[in-house]
Parts: sequence; C-alpha cells; structure tokens
Amino acid sequence: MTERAMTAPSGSDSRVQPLDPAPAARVSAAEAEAAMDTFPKLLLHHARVRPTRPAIREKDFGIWQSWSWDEAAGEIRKLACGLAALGMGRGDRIAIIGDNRPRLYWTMTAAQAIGAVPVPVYQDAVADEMAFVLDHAEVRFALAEDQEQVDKLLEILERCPKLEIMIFDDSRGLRHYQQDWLHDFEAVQEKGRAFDAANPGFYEGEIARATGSDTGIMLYTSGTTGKPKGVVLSFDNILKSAKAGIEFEGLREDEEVLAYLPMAWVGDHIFSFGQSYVAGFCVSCPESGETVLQDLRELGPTYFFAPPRIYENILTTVTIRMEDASRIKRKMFKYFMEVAKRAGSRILDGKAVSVTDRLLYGIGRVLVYAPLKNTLGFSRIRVAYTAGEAIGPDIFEFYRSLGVNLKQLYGSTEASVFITIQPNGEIFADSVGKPAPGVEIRIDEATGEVLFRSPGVFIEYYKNPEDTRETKTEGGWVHTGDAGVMTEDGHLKIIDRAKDVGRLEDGSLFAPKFLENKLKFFPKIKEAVAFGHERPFVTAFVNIDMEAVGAWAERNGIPYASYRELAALPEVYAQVKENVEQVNRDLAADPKLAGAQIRRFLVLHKELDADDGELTRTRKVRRNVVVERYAELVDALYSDAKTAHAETEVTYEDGSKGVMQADLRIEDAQSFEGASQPALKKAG
Amino acid sequence: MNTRLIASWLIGAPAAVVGLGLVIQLAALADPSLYFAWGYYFEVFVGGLLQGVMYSLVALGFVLIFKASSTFNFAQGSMVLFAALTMVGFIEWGLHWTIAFALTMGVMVLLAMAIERVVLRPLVNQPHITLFMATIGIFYFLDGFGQTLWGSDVKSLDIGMPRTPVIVLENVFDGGIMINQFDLVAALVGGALVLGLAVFFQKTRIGRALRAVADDHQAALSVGIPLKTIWVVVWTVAGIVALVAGVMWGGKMGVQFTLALIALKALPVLILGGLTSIPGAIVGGLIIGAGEQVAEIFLGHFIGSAIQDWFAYVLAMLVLLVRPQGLFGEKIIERV
Amino acid sequence: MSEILADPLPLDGDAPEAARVFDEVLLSVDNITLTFGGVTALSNIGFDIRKGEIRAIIGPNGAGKTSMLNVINGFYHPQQGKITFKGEERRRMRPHNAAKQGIARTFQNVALFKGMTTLDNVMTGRLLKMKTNMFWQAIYWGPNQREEIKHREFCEHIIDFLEIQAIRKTPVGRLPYGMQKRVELARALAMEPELLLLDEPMAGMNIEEKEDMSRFILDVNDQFGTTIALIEHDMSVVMDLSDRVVVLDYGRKLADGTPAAVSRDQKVIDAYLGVGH
Amino acid sequence: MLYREAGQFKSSYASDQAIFPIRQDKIGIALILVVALLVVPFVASNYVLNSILVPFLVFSTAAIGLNIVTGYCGQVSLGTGGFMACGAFFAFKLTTAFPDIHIILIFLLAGFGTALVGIVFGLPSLRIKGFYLAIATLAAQFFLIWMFTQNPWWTNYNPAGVITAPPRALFGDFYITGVRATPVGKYLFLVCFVTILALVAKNLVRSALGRAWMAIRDMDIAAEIMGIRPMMAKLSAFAVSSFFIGISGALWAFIYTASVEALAFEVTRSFQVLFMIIIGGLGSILGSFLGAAFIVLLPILLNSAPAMVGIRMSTELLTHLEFMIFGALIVFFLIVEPQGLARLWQIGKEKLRRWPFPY
Repeated sequence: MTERAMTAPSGSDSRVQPLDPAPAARVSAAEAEAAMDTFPKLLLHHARVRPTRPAIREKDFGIWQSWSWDEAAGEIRKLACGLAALGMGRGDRIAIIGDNRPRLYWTMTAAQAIGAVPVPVYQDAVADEMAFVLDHAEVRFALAEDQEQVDKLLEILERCPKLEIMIFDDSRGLRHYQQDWLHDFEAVQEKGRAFDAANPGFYEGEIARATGSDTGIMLYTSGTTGKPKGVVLSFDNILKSAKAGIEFEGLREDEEVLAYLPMAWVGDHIFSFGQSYVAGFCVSCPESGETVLQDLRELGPTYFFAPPRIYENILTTVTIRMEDASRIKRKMFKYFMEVAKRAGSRILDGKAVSVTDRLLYGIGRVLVYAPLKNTLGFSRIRVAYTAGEAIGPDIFEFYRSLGVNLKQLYGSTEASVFITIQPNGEIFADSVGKPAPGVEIRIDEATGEVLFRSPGVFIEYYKNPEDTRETKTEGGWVHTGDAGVMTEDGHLKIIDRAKDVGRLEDGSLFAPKFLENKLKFFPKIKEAVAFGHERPFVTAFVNIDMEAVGAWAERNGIPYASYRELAALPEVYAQVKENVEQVNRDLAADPKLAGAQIRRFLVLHKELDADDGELTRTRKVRRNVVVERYAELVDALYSDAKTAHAETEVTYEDGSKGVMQADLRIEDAQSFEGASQPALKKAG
Repeated sequence: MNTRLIASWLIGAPAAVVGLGLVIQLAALADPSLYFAWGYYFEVFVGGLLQGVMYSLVALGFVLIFKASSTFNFAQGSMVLFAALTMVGFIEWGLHWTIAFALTMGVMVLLAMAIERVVLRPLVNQPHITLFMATIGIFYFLDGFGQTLWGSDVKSLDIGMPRTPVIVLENVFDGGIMINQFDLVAALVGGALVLGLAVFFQKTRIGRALRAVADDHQAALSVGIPLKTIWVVVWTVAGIVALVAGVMWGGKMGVQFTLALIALKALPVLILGGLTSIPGAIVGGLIIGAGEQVAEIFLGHFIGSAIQDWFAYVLAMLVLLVRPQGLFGEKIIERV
Repeated sequence: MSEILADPLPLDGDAPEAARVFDEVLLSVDNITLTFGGVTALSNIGFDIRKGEIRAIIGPNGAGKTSMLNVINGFYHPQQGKITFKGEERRRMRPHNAAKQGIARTFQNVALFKGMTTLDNVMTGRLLKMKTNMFWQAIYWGPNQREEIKHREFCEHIIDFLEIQAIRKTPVGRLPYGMQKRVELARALAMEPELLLLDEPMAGMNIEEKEDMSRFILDVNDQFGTTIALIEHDMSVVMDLSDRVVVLDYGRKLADGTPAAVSRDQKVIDAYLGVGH
Repeated sequence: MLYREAGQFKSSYASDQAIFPIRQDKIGIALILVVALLVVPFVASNYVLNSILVPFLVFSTAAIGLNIVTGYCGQVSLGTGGFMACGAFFAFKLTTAFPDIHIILIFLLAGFGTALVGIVFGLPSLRIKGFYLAIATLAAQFFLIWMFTQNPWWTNYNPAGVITAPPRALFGDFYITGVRATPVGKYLFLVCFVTILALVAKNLVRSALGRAWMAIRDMDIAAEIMGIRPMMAKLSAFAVSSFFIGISGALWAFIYTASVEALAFEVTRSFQVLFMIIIGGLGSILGSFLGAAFIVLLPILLNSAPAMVGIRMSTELLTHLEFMIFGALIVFFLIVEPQGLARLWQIGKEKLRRWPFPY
C-alpha cells in the first residue's frame, strides 16, 4: 500500500519552469521555492514575470472586466496597507463573507500579506452558524460583500464581542449606515495609499516576514454533525498540494477557471485561489447566481470543478430540453449517444475502438458531441473534477463519452483537498483513483477506515485540541472517517462512512451506503435502505422513483392511483429485482464485498419522507428511525415470510397524522459467485 | 353624418366653386390668356364632377373593405379590371349583358370567398401593413389571372348607354353647358349604388354588424355574426362595386389593363374623404374630379400639361396637413 | 450598539415622514383645468412636488390621475392653469421639452419599444445625452463609438442596479409583464431625471414583484435622490412608499397630506377607500 | 451546430458591440466577400453579371434605403421610384454639367440631392400616419416622374426623353459607365461601393439615430416622452433613406441600364422595392439584400422555367403567368413568414447556435 503511494507520479519542478517565460524567472527551482512560499510572495512574482496577463476576471456590467497580475498586485497592496492602517496586525483574523468576487479574493491575499489570517464564511450560512464561526475564530475584522451580509453581521453583532471593524464591497443601500467602524472598500484602499506613502517598505517588509509554515487560512468545515470545526492550514499545505495537483494534470498559465463555488469551501480555495497563484492562470467570477450557466458558456473554462449535483442538474436539463426537440433530432441524439456510450470514453482513454465506431464517433462529434459541449460551455475543458460525494455512473459516463475529461477526486479540507485523483486513462465510475502525488494512503485493517499522510495535512483544528488529536494521529496519519478498499490495480474505492460500515454474522464486510448508492443510481430507484450488520445476510428496502416509474407505467398503459399501488405492481417488482441482481453481480466481482450481496428486498408502500423524520431535510436517510418505524418489516425480511404487514403512522401535507396499512410482497434476489470480469470497468 | 354638416357642405361647396371661378377671373385681369366664359368654366367643372363620381365608384370599394377589416385593399383596382374582363368575356359568349352581369356577380362572390379563405384567414391578427402587402399580391395575381383567362387585348363593353352629349342651360350661358350623357348616367348609377349601400348599412342586420366590425372585432362577434362571414360579405360587396365601376369605366375607355390603374386615381379621393367614410368617398371624388379638370385647364396652362397625374395627390396631401384624418374620417385622440 | 439595528430604509412599517422633511419645491401645478370636447378631465387641480420626496397621486379609476401626469410631462395641454418646474413657469410645451428639462416617466400599460432588446430600450434613455452627429455615426468608429461605450457603461450600471442583467439582450417583447415594468423603469432612469413619474408601477404584479418594485423605487429615491411622483392603487404600498399623498376624484382634488393624515380624511375614505381597491 | 461560442467571451464593450460579435459570423462574411471579389469575376458569365448580379446590387441599395424609413422608422413610403428617378436625373445633370467631377462624388451628390427632396416629401409624416402617409408619399412618386417627363431640361432636351450615361472612369481608364465599361468592372465597383453603403447603413441603425428611429416605429408617443423629437427622427429617416435610394437610382441609370427614361421609375418600381423589404424582412439590412436577390431572381426563374421543361408559350401569356405566380408567392410568403427571409435566417442561425437543442 505504502510503496504504491510513494510511487505515485510526482512531477519534477522542471515541469513548472516553462510557465515562467520572462528572464526574471530564470532562477533555480530551489530558489523559486524559497522565494515563493506564501501567496503574497507569489503575487509579487507574477506581477514581475507576467504583469500584463490577466489575473482575475469578473462578469460585471455586461462584460468580463479583467485585472492583470500587475493591477491586481496594485489593488491588493492598497488594500493591505489600508487594513494595516485600520489597525490590522499579524495574527489578526478577518472574516470574508460573500459571493466569489475579485475584491473578496484580494482581501485574502491582502490579509496574508500583513500576516493576518483570512476566514472565509459560507455566504448563505444562517445567522447562528455565522455567529458561531465569527465568535469562535475571534475575528476582529469582517469583509461583507453587500448590504445583505452587513445586515446579517449587525444582527449577530453582540454575539461576536471581538468583531471591531466591518468593510463592505458594494455600497448599495448602505449610505445610511453611519457607524464609524463601517468602512467602504474603496475608502479603505484610499487610507492604504496614504499609509503606504507614509511607511515606505512596510508592505514588502511584512510580506517578507511570513514563511511557508505560517498559518495561511482558516476554513470552517460545514458541520453536518455538531459545531463547525476551524481547519487551520499553512501556506505550505495549500501551496504544496496545489502544486502537486498542477503538475499531475500539467496545468498551465493559460487555463480558464470559473470561480462559482463558495469561497469558504476548501475546493474553491485550492482551484480558484491556490492553483491560480501557483500556475499563474486567470480566475473568472460569474455575474450573478442566476447567470452562472450562461457565464460558464461564455467563458468556456479549460479546468473545471463541480460537485456531482451540478453535473446531474446539467444532464437533467439536457434531457429535458431534448424532449421537445423534433423527432428526427431526438432519434439522432439517441443514436449517437449510444455510439458515445460504446466508444466515447474508450477513445478518451486511448483504448482500442473498432474502425466503424471511430467513424461513427467522428460523425457524432460533428452532429452532437461538439455542439452539445459548446452549448454547455464544456468545449475547451481539459480537466474536470467531480468530488464531495459519489457520482451516478450514468452521469459520469455521459460526460466522459462526450469527450469531457471528467475525473473523480477524493479529498478533504484536512488534506488541502487532494487525497486521490484518477489518472488519465484509468477512469472508473466507482473508484476515486490513485493516491495523489506525495500522498500516502493506509487502510485500517480493523475498521476499514482510510488514513492518509501528505504535505497537505492541516496543522490543527482551531482551539480544539481533542478533535485534532482524534483525527491527526501519531505518525501524521489522518483519519478520513470514510471506509474504503484498495483494488488490485491500486485504486481507492470509498464504500461508506467508517462508522456505518458493519459486518455480517460471517464477518464479511457490509457497507450499506455503498449498496444503497449503487441501487439509487438506477433511474427507477429513488431511495434504498440496506440492512445486514450482525445479520446472516443483506436485505434492503427500496423506494421507487415516482416520476420515472410513473412515466414508464403511463407509456405501457398500466393504470395506478397512488404511489402505493404503483409500488405493489408485479412489473415494478420485476424491474427492481433486475436492478438488485445487477448490483449483486458487481459486488460478486469484488472479493472484499462479494459477501454482502442482497438476498431479499421489498418495495416500501410509502416514500420515505422528511416530514415523518425518516429523512433529514437534506434527504439523507435516518437509518435508526427507519429501523424502528418498520421493525416488523425488517424482521419479516429475515424470516422466510413471503409477505409482511406494515402499519405506519404518516404525516400529511397539512400536518395531520394518519395510519397507513399495507401488505408488502418480499422478493428474493439471486446472488452470484465471484465473477471473473472486473466489474470496476463498467458503470455500477 | 349630422344635418349641420350636410348643410354646411350644401352652402359651402357651391360658394367655393364660384369663389374659385372669381379668383381665376381676377387672375385673368393680370393675364388675359386666362380669361374664360363662365359657361365654359362650369362646363369644365360639371365634367369634372361627373368624372369624380367615377372615381368615387372605385374609392367606395376601398372604403367598404377598410371599414370592415381595416385592410387597405390595394387590389380594388385589379378587381375592377377582373370584373370588367369577366363580364366582357361572358358577353362575348353571346349572353345578354344582364345575364353576363349576374354571372359576373356570382364570380365576384366566389372570388370574395376565395380571398377570405386563402389570404385573410391565414393572415388574421397580422399587422395592417402585412395585409396591405397581401392585397398587393392579390392585385398582381388578379391582373395576371384575368388576362390569362380573357386575353389582354382592348375590348369594348357596350351595354347601350347613350354617348351623345347634351347641351343644357343654354339660356343661362351663351352656348350653354355641354354634358356627356354617358357620364351623367354613370353618375346616376353611382348615386343609386351609394343609396343602396347606405340602406344596406343602416337597415340590414349584417350591415350593422359590418359597422360594428369597423369599431372592433369583439363587438362584431357580439353581434353574433362570425368574422369570416362578415369578411366574405364585405369583399363581395366590394367586388360588386368593382363590377359596376368596371362596367362604367370599361364602357367609357374600353376594357384593358389600364383599368387596374384607375385605383391609383381613387387613392387620393380616399384619403381626402377619409378611409372610413362612404360620404367622404363621394365628396372626395367630386372634389378631386372637379379640381383636377379645373387645374388641368387653368393651371396646366402655366406649369405644363398632364398634371392630373399628381394634382389629385398634392391636393389630398395639402388637405391632410390640415385634417390628418381626412375630411370625414373620425378624429384620432391619442392617449397613453 | 443597537441603535444601528433600526432599518434605515422606511420599507418595513415605520412611516417615513417622521424622518424626512422637504421644503424646496421642484414642481408646482396651479388650478389646472383640462377638458376633452365637453368632458372635463381635471378641474382646478393644484399641488406641488418637493425636491427629493416620493409623492403619491391616488384616486378611483377615472379620477384623472393619468391625465395629471400627461399634463405634467406636456403630453396634454391644459386649457387653463400654470405649471412651474424648477422655478420657471411654462404653459404649452411638447413632451420632449419636458424630457429635456429632466422629467421622465413610465406608463400604466407598458410602453416599451417592442422590437428592441432590453439594453437598447435602456439606451434610448440616453439619446438626449448623445451628441455625435450623423456623419460620425455613419462612420461609427471614433467619436461615436467612444460615446456609445460611455453611455453603454452608464446603462449597464442601471441594469445592474435594477438586477436585470440576465435579460440584457432579450427582446423586451418576450419578457414577462413584471420584468417589462422593470425595464421601463430602467429606461426612465437612464434619462437621469430630476422628476420621475411612475404611472401604476405595480399594476398587475404579484406580491414578490411588488416588494421588489417598492424596494427599487425606494433605492432610486435614496441612491440618486430622484424626486418621484407615482400613481398607485395598492394603499399599503402608498403608505409604505410615499412621503405625501394627493387624492383626486372626478378630476377634483380631494385631499393632500401625509399618508397617515390622508387615510384618516373622511372625504377620502368615502370617495376612495370606501370604493375599495 | 457550426457555432462554437464557448470561450468567445467579451472583455470590452467595443468587442461586445461589434457588428458580428460571433467569430463564425466574421469568418462567414469574410468568405462571402472573398468569393464575391476574387472568384465570381472569373467564373460568372456576362449575362449573370449584367442581368443578375448588377441589378441585385443596385436594388439592394434601394431596398436598404426604403428599409431605413419603412423598416426602421415605421413610415411606409411608396415614393421609392420617384426618389430613384431623382438620383438618376440629378447624377445625369451634374455629370453632364461638370464632366470633371469624379463619378463617385457625382453619385454621392445625387444622393444628397435626393435626400433634400426626401425631406420635403417627408414633411407630411409629421402630421399623418399609416396608410394616409403611404398614399401621400405617392404624391412624391407621381409628381417627380411627371416633372422629369414634362421638362426636357432634365434630359438635356433629348427628343426621346432618355438620359444616357456618359463614359466615366473610376481611375485611369477603368471605366464603370458608358460603352467602355466592362461587366466585370461594373460588378467589382458595385460590390465595393454597395458593401461600404451597407456598412454605413448598419452603423447608423446601431447608433443613436437608429435607436431613435426604432423608438418612433415601436411606440411614437413613448419615444417623444423619452425626449426624442419626432420631427428630427422622421425627417432624418426620410433624408437618409432617400440618400440611399437616390444613389441606387443613379447606379441604375449609369451602371445597370446605361440609358434610361423617367418611366423606368414609375410606381411599379416603388412596389417592387417595397416587396423586397417585406419579403427580405423589415428592419434588417441583411433582409434588404435577401429581398433584392429574391425579387431579382424570381422573374428570371419564372421566365426560364417553362423553357426548361420544354413548354413553349407566348411571351404575353408568360408575362401574365408571371404576374399570377408573383402575386401568389407574395401572399404565400406573407402567410408563411410575415417577418421575411431575414427572420428565417435568424431562426436558422439560432437553431445552429442552440444545436442540438431546439430553438
């Protein structure tokens, strides 16, 4: 395991050198390293070697307003001095709240330049959450994008005693706020100019004082469980992993990137900030929330990142829009998407493809793929990442078959993102790739939890030693909290949250989430709950997808009155059974998981519902709730009964409660022996 | 139109005529070549009036259709030609002209139906300019169609109308005033036609419906007559008017391509009288007719002949500058 | 430091007149009488609009509200009475002179230029300010382009201000009603008016759209200091927005004063609120 | 489908306001010009040049002119023929009176002269609208033609009332009018000249003036309340329109038909041009070209069609049939696409841009 991690491709500095054309940059890699161990230093470097190249762009007032590295450096200098003039000192912290805007990114660098620590906050965070973060991080300063954010801050003001000074970017609607500790961004920059003139050399001096090991930024992990934790990252963390990523993908100074994900999220910090500063490429900010897709199309990024959700939404809109296309067009689209499914990703991976398929794919490129990518703004993409959660194989395959080099990535805030990346040509829907350069991975034999060690490993959780100790164990190994398996060819497969992974009575590994996801990826299955921990075998509840199945029923003229009737249809059961057995087939292919095949399942008579507490508001299954609400059904699954009686209390839209009764059929699913063909190769 | 208006016209018009005469007489003091006998003046004038009635005949067709469908039917001219050609054609088959006339009426009904079905219905709710263009299309089509069917050589159309001029008022002016009987008859026919239309519009249900449509289509529907029928009727009526005009003009100057162009004569009459006013069409016709003749003879003398090509237009234009909606058109009140 | 928590903008409940006083008169109309043929639309109407205020004109349908606006921006010419704008009196003037003097307006039923995009519509608001002659326009490049860009920039700020970026290049004909109203406001703002006349800016809007529009009207008045006269039926809106209200009924002036005062006025209650809108 | 707009983002207003903001369009137009200038002259027969391309270009100019006043400013004009005549006769008088003035300058001067006439006959538009105006403009038509036929002075007392273009060279002995002018020469000159004129027109309609015109067209009351002076807008539209039409008239008389009489510009000519812009598309420069092409090609096709299928018929019958088909086609077009060919093209383009999605 370890040695594989070590042998993972690690680029040499020579690969970044060509990025610096200007003679000034002809310093040895080592010197460069030494010289550029913080972002402010990198900023000065870029201002020197590529002053005129665009550093950051914003779609504003109808066009893409750009700032060159030179201009950006100037703006940041003014701002930094201004902050200093307002009394910001080394070690102070400044909260940054708002959408992706150049000024907000500049504030990060400016703060870092004078030794302060930026703390970006989720702009959509509710008051309480924001109050907690600001208070916990003891920020003295806050930069708010606009009136909305300022008002939010004012609301929580007395809960953050340390907060002294507020700066706002957009002055709209704020001219009546006469608090003397509330400053306009430009005013601050004005102060800065004066301060700079008064204290020559101050700025450079401050920048020089910082080193790579200093704290660069604090990112609060949006706490799904408990309070958010402040992850403290050093310049080195960000820089090293950013650099590793750049070398791994061979990113250049002419990449185009759209910064549209929350600044408080580590991904954005690496892709839209860290890597931009290392590689010197330009970052572009969209005009507004509702124009993102439009702006994406205009910009046509070459390097793109998005969580699965977004890829899914785009795919859905594509399908919907194709619905009302002419019949011929639909046929053509369907046909060539089939071709793409066959040949697309293979061609992308440089694998062998039959001549006819190549030809057809060529035609398809002209008729469908290229235009489609163009309308989506994906034409120029060289590397696209998806991460955060598992992505549906169909979705994943769709983009790859179009020729979009979409890859999965596994990472975390604690790792400064990169833990594993899928190398070109080794892309599988259900693995998250090989260890990123410089990252070692170990899998805890006992718990199956994934541990890693890398230059990106965070310093600590701010003011939270015990959590730090728990996560960052001896030898610098960090617990991810995810359970995973390493396949023969060295790919990591994340199967579940470590704490959810169980064992069947025979001791074989049982990862409910993994199964459930595999099931959910089938269009007709909406939710699934798998059982098996300390049980003889695995069983599952299934929720069918009302829309998909309903549509299918209408097409085939099968009448149904309610979800309940639909769910009980034998045809439906048959289809679900197929899906379940497909999953089993895949599992069988993987020795570590082969044991956990689904033997029996039933289709629930009602949709799992947040109103009944069965789902979280973010639509995640509350396993324990489900278990106790449907105890009798679970028992039935493990008896040899053919049907089970369910009696459940339900909450209707109007909030009134009622009892729902049903007799459910229990279906047996065939399971398979360890098959020969590696299931990884094809989508779950 | 109210009685005051009529009265003012009855008094105003003759006064204007005499006034104009006096003006020219005064001019004559300066330039003797202008001198004329009053008899001659009135002869020219009456001739012009009768001519004017002929214009009115054509203008009527426009007004009818514009009132009902606010469509400016440029094809009216070619409908005149088509009608005349068809009737002549039937007569050439040896039918008596009355039968030919009746048959042609039938043809015009069919034509109206065809136009409604093929052109108007598909273009309903299109901007007026589009419909206007469409009628120009019809203009070209009918021109071609008529002549393809009946050939394009000049034909004479004689339904036995008197052609000998008569002399009247010999005891008032020496030499009296010579009036072309044909024109006189034509004028009478025209008058009759107008009367008929007036009755049609005032008395018949469909007629009232048509007036309603002129105001707005919803109203028309509320009268309970489908727009479609209304259009067919209107175009039929317009077609019949065209037929009458065709007979008159055809009889006067022979049935030939140029008949289609008398539409161009009717246009100024139209805007002078107001696109939506039947009396306007009549009065406009008279004014243009008379004015044209007088101008030709007393003005052309100075600025060159053949001025009736444009005189009517300039005259109409000048009137419009004073009354943008024409003499009898409804006043347009703009609001926001 | 709770004093800063008070919402500085008067949208939420607390009446504005408490905070805002205006003395400089921007426009005053004196015993205006307007008749069409026999019909009298306005008789002896007189009131004033003060610099920086939001002035509401209310009244039942047919009260002559729109006619009043038409008189103010020179579209109708009253038979008698005088209008004084920025100190100078005028009797007859064409609308475009009024525009030159700094009076802009929006219309009861949207009067956008249907054939043009949102951007072009807004740009028309700058025409008065565009000076390059036909010759340079024919050449385009050079002075004309510089001017085009200058004004485009200005319009973009307004587009941004009213948050209509997403529809910048859509032909206005295709826009939903609420949006069209917003574009119309943008077009009027592009004229940098001193006096902005809004004829039922929220007619036919749903609640959210009304709230947005109210917010925009307040922001305009607040950011640009534009004086605003608006006709509106929705009393709650009038109460929230306006500093002073003048009430018309059958072409006569019924009452004039703060929203609070007016809404207490018995005549008004009978004539207007009673009728219910 | 052919469009690849991803990545073509604009970072300046100048590039955003370009005539062809999309790269693929730039390439397309460039190609067309290259073909027109470098290929056509060598492959096209004299017949094609003389009786298709040259009239097409001349008519395009007229159509652009009419489109400005009717399509952009919304004032229907039926005086086109008259204004063309003005251009022709002004140019003739000028160049015969001052043989040394360069021919291009002559054309421009003729255009300016016509512009003045246009202003005069545009005056009614301040009072009257719609059909009333349309008919009022016929006054211009008839009066002008009458003037040119009645006064022999305009034809330098030519007994037949015909004006014949004297030979004039663009430069050296590159003659574009008169007997020594070659079809190719005329064609090349027209391509360049008309392209420039079209560019000028495009620039006007995308500038302040054009916006004022369209405002008047779409909602004249609102426009006036926005501060647009209807008189300025309308008269300028008439002036500019007449300028183009005048030039086209001069081109017609001098380059297309080397000699011409006033009757060549009678009212049917006005309708012909009106058809061009209706079928081509109101308020579109491109449409002016498409419409011109359509109207120029249609009769040629109609004439040659029967011969192709081997039917022999009298020329008389042929003309009548031509009339019928022509009229029918007009109606057909108005029903299928009231906004004209330009709209069709636009839709097609949008389809290509959104491909594979439906528009």
